Amino acid sequence: MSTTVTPAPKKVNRIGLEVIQYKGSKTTLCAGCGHNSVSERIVECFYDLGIQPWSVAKFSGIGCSSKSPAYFLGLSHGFNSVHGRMPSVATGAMLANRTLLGLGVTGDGDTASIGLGQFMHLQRRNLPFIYIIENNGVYGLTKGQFSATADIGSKQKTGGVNEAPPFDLCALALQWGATFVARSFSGDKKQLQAILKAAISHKGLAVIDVISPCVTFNDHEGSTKSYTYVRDHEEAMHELDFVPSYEDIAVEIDEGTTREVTMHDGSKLLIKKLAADRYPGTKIEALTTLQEAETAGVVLTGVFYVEPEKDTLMDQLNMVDEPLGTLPESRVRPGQAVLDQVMEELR
Amino acid sequence: MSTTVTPAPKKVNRIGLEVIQYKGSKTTLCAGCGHNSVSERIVECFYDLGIQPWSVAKFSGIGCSSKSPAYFLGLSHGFNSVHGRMPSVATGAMLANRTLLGLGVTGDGDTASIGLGQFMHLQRRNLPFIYIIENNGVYGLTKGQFSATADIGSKQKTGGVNEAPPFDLCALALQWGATFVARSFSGDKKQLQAILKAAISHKGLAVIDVISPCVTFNDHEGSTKSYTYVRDHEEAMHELDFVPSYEDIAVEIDEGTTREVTMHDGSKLLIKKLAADRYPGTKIEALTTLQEAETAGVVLTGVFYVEPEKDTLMDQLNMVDEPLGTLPESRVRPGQAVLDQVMEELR
Amino acid sequence: MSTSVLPTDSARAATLPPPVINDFCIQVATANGSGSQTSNNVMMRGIFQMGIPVSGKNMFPSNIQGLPTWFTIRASKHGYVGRKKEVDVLVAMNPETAKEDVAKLDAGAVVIYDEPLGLNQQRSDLHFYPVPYDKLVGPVCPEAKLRKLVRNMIYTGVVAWVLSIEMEEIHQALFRQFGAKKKKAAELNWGACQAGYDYAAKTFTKTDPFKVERMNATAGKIIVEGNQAAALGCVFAGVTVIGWYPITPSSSLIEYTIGFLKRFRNDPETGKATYAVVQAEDELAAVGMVLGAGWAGARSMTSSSGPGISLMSEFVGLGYYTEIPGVIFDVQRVGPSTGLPTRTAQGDLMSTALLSHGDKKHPMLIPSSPEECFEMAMAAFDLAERYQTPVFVMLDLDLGMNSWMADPFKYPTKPIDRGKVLSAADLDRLGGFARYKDVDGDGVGYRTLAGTPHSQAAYFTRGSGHNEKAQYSEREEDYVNNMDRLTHKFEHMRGALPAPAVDIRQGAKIGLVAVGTSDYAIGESRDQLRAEHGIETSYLRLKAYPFSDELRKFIADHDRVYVIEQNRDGQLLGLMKLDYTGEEISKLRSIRYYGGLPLDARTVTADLIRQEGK
Amino acid sequence: MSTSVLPTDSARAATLPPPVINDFCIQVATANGSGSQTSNNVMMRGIFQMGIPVSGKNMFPSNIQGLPTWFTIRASKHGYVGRKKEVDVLVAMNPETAKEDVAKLDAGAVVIYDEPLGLNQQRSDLHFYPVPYDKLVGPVCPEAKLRKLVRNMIYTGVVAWVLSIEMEEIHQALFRQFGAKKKKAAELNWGACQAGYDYAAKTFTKTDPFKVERMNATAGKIIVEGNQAAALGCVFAGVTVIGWYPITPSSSLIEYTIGFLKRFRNDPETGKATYAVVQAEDELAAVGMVLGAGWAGARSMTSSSGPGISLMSEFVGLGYYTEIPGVIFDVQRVGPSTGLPTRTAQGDLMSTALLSHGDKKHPMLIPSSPEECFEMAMAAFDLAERYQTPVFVMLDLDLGMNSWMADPFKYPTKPIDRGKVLSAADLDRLGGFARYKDVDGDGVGYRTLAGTPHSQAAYFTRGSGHNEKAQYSEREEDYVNNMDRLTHKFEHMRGALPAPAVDIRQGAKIGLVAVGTSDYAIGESRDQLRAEHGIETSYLRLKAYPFSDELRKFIADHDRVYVIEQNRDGQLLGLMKLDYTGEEISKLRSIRYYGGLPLDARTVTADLIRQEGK
Ligand SMILES: Cc1ncc(C[n+]2csc(CCOP(=O)(O)OP(=O)(O)O)c2C)c(N)n1
Ligand SMILES: Cc1ncc(C[n+]2csc(CCOP(=O)(O)OP(=O)(O)O)c2C)c(N)n1
Ligand code: SF4
Ligand code: SF4
Ligand SMILES: [Mg+2]
Ligand SMILES: [Mg+2]
Repeated sequence: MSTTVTPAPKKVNRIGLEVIQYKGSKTTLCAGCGHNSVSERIVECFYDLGIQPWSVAKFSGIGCSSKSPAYFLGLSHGFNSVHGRMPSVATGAMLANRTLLGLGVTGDGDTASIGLGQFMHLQRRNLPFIYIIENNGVYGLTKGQFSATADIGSKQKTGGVNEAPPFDLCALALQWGATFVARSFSGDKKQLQAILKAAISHKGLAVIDVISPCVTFNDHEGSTKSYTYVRDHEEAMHELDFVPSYEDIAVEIDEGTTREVTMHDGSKLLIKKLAADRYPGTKIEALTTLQEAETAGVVLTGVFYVEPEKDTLMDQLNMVDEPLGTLPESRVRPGQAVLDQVMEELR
Repeated sequence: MSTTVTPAPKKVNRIGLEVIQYKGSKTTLCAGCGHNSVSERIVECFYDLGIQPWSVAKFSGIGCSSKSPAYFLGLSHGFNSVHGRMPSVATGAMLANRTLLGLGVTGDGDTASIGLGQFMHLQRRNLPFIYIIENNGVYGLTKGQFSATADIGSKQKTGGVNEAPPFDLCALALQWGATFVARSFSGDKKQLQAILKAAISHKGLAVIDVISPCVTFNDHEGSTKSYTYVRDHEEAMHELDFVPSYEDIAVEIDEGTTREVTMHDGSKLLIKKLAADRYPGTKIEALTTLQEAETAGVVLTGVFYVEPEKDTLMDQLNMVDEPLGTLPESRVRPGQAVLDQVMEELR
Repeated sequence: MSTSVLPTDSARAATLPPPVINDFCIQVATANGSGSQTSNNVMMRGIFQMGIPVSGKNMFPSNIQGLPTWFTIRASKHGYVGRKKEVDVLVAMNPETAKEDVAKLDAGAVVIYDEPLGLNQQRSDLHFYPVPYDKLVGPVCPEAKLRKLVRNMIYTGVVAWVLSIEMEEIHQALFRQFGAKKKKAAELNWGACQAGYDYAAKTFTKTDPFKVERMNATAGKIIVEGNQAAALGCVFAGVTVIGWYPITPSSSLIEYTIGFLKRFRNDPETGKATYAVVQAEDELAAVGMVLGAGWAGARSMTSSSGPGISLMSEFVGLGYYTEIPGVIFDVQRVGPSTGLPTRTAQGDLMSTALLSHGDKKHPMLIPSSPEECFEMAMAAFDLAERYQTPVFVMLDLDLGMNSWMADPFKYPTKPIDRGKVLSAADLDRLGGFARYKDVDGDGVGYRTLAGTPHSQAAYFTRGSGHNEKAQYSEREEDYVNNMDRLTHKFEHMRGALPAPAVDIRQGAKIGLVAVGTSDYAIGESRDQLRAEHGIETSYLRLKAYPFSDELRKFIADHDRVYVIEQNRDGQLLGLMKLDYTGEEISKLRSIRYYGGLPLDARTVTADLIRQEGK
Repeated sequence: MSTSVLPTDSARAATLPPPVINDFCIQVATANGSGSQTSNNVMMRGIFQMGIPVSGKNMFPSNIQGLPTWFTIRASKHGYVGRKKEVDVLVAMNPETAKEDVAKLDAGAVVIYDEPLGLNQQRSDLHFYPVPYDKLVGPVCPEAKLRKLVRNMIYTGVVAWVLSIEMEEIHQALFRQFGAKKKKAAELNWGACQAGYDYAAKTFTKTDPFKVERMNATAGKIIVEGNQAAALGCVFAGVTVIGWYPITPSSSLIEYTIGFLKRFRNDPETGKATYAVVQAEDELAAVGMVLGAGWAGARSMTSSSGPGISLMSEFVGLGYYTEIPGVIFDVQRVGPSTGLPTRTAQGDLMSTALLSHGDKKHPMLIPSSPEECFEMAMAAFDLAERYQTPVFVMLDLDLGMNSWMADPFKYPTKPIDRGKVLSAADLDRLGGFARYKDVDGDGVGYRTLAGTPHSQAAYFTRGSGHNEKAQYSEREEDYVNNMDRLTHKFEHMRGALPAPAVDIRQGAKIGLVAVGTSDYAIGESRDQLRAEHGIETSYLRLKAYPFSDELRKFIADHDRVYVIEQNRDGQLLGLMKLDYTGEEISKLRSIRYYGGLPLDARTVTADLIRQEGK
């Protein structure tokens, strides 16, 4: 759709932007860090879907994972806030401008330790927002202490063994209001892409727990978040395909093996079952599935739950459609008559 | 067992104390407040079981509910801390003296809003502790705002309607490590007593969510935490009886209708089923039961889960049996030789 | 004869004391939650409507029901609306405190009490008016359930008789209070009120000297709480996003705001809200929302008190360093920790000015009247956006929750100042921008908002070190330059903040400096000092931190400057010391009160006289 | 010939500069996570073992791998171990920064670099020694995977040759570093080291003046990090409960403590722990655990840095007001907000002293050496229990994470002071107690611990108003009495805290005041001032807040007193101003550095000279 004719035509997306316009600055994370793969997927998906970068706002807390918003979507505003409290910052920003596409990237330490309260309360509000946890079971940036998602029995690089049960962030999200809940693996390019694209099309809160190994502090034997362990124990629930709303393609699906979820914006998520009947179902089914996988020692990935149309916080608050932040004075400062009326009441 | 002969013999318990010795100062809560009933049950249970008051430590956060530790067990040390952060204070105290019987009383605002993170992390640690939530769906002390346990559609006294899903504190406790999880109603004297006594005998973390109506701000029509509503919607899962370990009574039970749970200290909780097969089962069963009750609009009460023998935080930390706080200097200050050794290593 | 008037001295009883007109203090002692607020308000408004300056202060416990509560109405022909320690008329409704309340009175005070309490036995130097409430309430209130509440209205009638408050004014105040919707309740209460009045008229002989007489000092005025005034200010400031968490004495500021927003800020066409209010899970989340919203362009605010402000520490440092506008009200109560949550103090001045770790300073606006609450609420939003930083508005419980007489608020004459925000068109024109560059010499950079449709709009906000272009930097020069610019910005604010109120008296050697609600006691104290000790004082009331340069001049112009404040540690004085030279500091003296009640004039006068060695 | 020695001036190359012995600074520029720490330590220890005073400072970025890092070793025959700005020997391992690193050098400096970088092209006034690392590493390290790490050991050998560090000492240091268990790794590295040395010996002609010569200034000394020393102090203080949350630069304090506890504090009979360490979910929880544990009788502690301390604000106010012992380490980094998390500052002094809302003040101990870290850690626990209040120990990143030479720590001579705790027997004897009564005149009441088997042991702890008996109270007198006692208690501490280190010079008109790691720069600066400007100075180093009365005397005894500190806002000066009179304050001057690096002597000297108008 780009109309400018350039000497050497470059590959552009449907809004005429090149992929480089979706990139960020050079990563300062370790070579091989799972988080870098997630950044790459984000770049690809936003490019593929032709999303205007300046319509996106990026948020994070503190941690290696939380650094990553600097490494994708350089043309989007970004906010690297404080440790564990990104959800509130994002909530404020989204309320100020509901037309933004909000994308948060955080870590398991950020989310499940210091930030657990905010994470849980974010669920309750069903904020229209994509919340990605780059989950490596440790605090990368502070050099490898256990986080609250570390599995029981998991070993620290320095030898310590974790004894406390892990928080399953998908289970928490599921139970307390998120309307799109998925788990993926930073090494699973295709699945992560499909999930991300569906999340981008989702109306409410999308929580994506991405197992994203820390090569420096948690990729050793005895870790349950190492590349090897996850590769060995991952079980994808289903095969995913995403068909954006603007691609006017009639998709033929085999009703016996594939289910179609229509997102709020008309896009379609095609879910092809692999083994048992593992489509996203009710919350309690999803929870049971998660519990069973945990018991079986399986890292189950895929989309656990989708509820495309549930009211968001903005609906609950019955807000005007425009960004609150830039409403003109005439709409936010009542007139003299109103003041007079109140003064009269107080007389 | 009291051996002192008093002119007019008073009623005493098995350690020779009168019930008055289990009372606290006069309540300053509203007349009719559910919290007062809970205080009364606590007084009764500790008296009945003949627990030495000075072996108990009481903890709370901030709120009407959190005031109540002043109104029971006046001979026990008490600590009314800060809003929502009692779990950490209690954890510290219990680590300092693991021989204490720790009892926390808090509110739904204290626990589910500001304190949710600490509450959840407390579960993970399975601290030996009794954690009672006096749950009224509102912030009593700040005059009636919704808390995060208010049901969807529940009406505020001033007319507001709650739109966010409630946190089910039993479900949270269940999923993240509490080893005794129950719900009761401040108006159900017998059930609350049995549950409290069993909790006192429990080795690990016991979470008791007590629906405790706020007569001043949340007892009106449209509230789902009013006396009327709870009376109308309560469904006790089972009938409970508690047999303390020191009562050497052979209890005859009908295996068809009653199950017996042996607590860590040898006490027995007798659970007689009422309707469907609602004994405490696995976590996932309990969660399902909770979800179903929620869907059915039923306030389900009873014991959801008991795991009498799971390792506590003290076991995990492999701590000495004595209170750490009063270990003599000889056991906590290493000798000169140790210092010399370290100095040598640093040379 | 049912009043016992100085019964041991019948000679004196014969000669009535000279009348004390429009200059007394009524205290109603009740129990919390017993529903006396309406009666008290009606009483206060009745006096107010007669043109007499009044103020109403509620001293309530930190619980919901059953503990002692005292409501004090001061009527003052001089317009003194600060606290007065001496109670002239005690309405003793609470059996629990009655004895102690009576014991505290000065000789000659009035006691209106429930007859069965027999308080007249206790002292012989007071004017007692016993009222058989239980007997009176039955006939006027057939429904037994309501009697507990209606009982209170009886004393309003009795007081009206004792003090000559006109019953027409009481009637008007009462019906106004109940509003059109609760007419029936109003009728019921009016009956009780009349019963009290009639009983008094029939039974008592007036022996005390206190009474009201019509004046014309309240015409056009309003009665309002500081929190209510600040709420209105927020609404007219165009607040758009609020994150909050309940805490006494701050909750009502937000609750009033919500009330006004619902009435006046729904879009007239769609009925939709031009604002968003979220009850957060705690204060950390509340201020996080404020910063997120401020960053994305909203006029955002929160309100809290000490414990909540402490919890905001880390986030406020982020706001300072990333330069995000936001307004934070601190309605101060007595600390430290939970302290006395229903008592008043100016105890957060220093910790708020210096909130958060590391180097930083935060501007504070400090109103002392409802008018200023209204104006400064608006000013705070402008300043926050103008200077891109969190701005604190420091009220206290006394100002926020008590009832104050005020002039009607003036509609803002200036348009809203949204500060330096670049649009897409601006970016086209400029060809880019550097977020943290001091282009205009005021230390304030230009910012863009997320969503600005321009490929050069984006920048990255972070609480870590950054250069002018908002890029991550650990370079020494970048850090130092940035921090120096922040200092410069802070200094630049001095001129832009509300100027102090200064009253220089010719020849006065003594200057007084204060903030906020200390104003009322000081005004009255200055009169006392002049009248009783012949001491003339100048007075500078600061309205903001960082302090105006006028303060420096004020110190220079006086020999001794008393810094008067409501905290233990001399926090205002401390902030001044941070700014001033040894020579200037040598002139400073400290008067501190920290008992939790509103400051009163006598305390100031006595301490100053003591320090002056007189 | 592979060294290019001041090539443009062959005449000068012929006459070697006079040797500079035991007085230089080596800087190794690498990338984060490239594993150069071992090489650097070995180099530092080699010099140390030759009896020459050294210090090692790591300047690292806030990430894990790949960003520029500089490790600086200073050798100083004078015993100066503070930072020195000028680098004499650059080991340029990082291609990304090499150009800039070289550009910054003073003429005459040494550059040891990776040959392919061709740095010798850049300047002509330096001594260049190019090393073909890739060629050298192959033969000594067959396993390709390990080469990246082993490469670093080559430069150790090269530096040893260039500076004449004895290879036997390097050998010893290296094998010690790897320990008995990693002998094979040590052999491998030793090979690399030797290869470097041999290559240098074979290839280079020494043209620069820098070298080491044996001295005897380190005999018996240790090398240790401040966090490690503090950790050991905690262990010997008998710490029993720790709640913590990781944060740079504080984490290693706790991690060292855990290491020592595991080795030395498990019960010899049962093998069970006489301590409990819990990694909390955040700093609020960490300090909550500390207070809970302190309340129940444990010696409890936590450690954090700026952002974490901010999060503790509310809880610390609770600790102050309920009077609970607890030790909180603040290993300061550069704020505000996230700031520069791997840079050093003294930026939390004021906000920590005044942490939390309302009136309150907290004691702080401020060590400046490992010895003091050890001693003050122990003292902090005693003081916390003695005065029943949270005590802060203020380190900074420089002290906590860098390597310092120190005298071996002295075993404590005094038994642990557990403060005023009543046992059941005491209660029998006394027949009861009042928790908050000032029995002894020091403002400190007696407490009992939960679990004390006595019917009079219990009391109720609350952050709300209370009377002497710990009962709930909103009474003005109770509140004021309690707050006044707390003031008295705080004042009483002045005498009980570690006394300042004072060096009074006869006739000195100028006094210097500082805390913590500023000490090193100041010691060196005083020598510079004397030698270069003929200015004699006295020096008082504070070790604690509230300040000792000696400070007052010190100010009185000098004409001008420079308060030297590492923050922007003059926080130490600010705290002094809060305490002092105008006259005293008139003498105070301020020298501040806030660039994030350890303070250096030149900065102090230059600023003082400037202010002295010389
Ligand atoms: C209040 C506060 N406490 C502690 C820290 C130190 N800190 C920085 S990152 C981090 C943990 C990050 O872990 P995670 O979110 O899992 O991110 P990862 O580095 O593993 O990607 C911590 C504890 C901080 N920045 N702020
Ligand atoms: C940090 C902080 N924020 C806010 C408050 C004010 N506050 C006191 S009690 C309370 C809510 C209590 O609610 P809940 O725990 O449900 O107790 P209830 O009164 O309903 O029994 C709040 C918000 C506070 N004390 N501290
Ligand atoms: S330390 Fe771990 S999480 Fe951090 S960048 Fe390196 S690999 Fe990633
Ligand atoms: S306000 Fe509600 S919760 Fe508080 S004491 Fe009264 S009834 Fe109980
Ligand atoms: Mg992580
Ligand atoms: Mg509640």
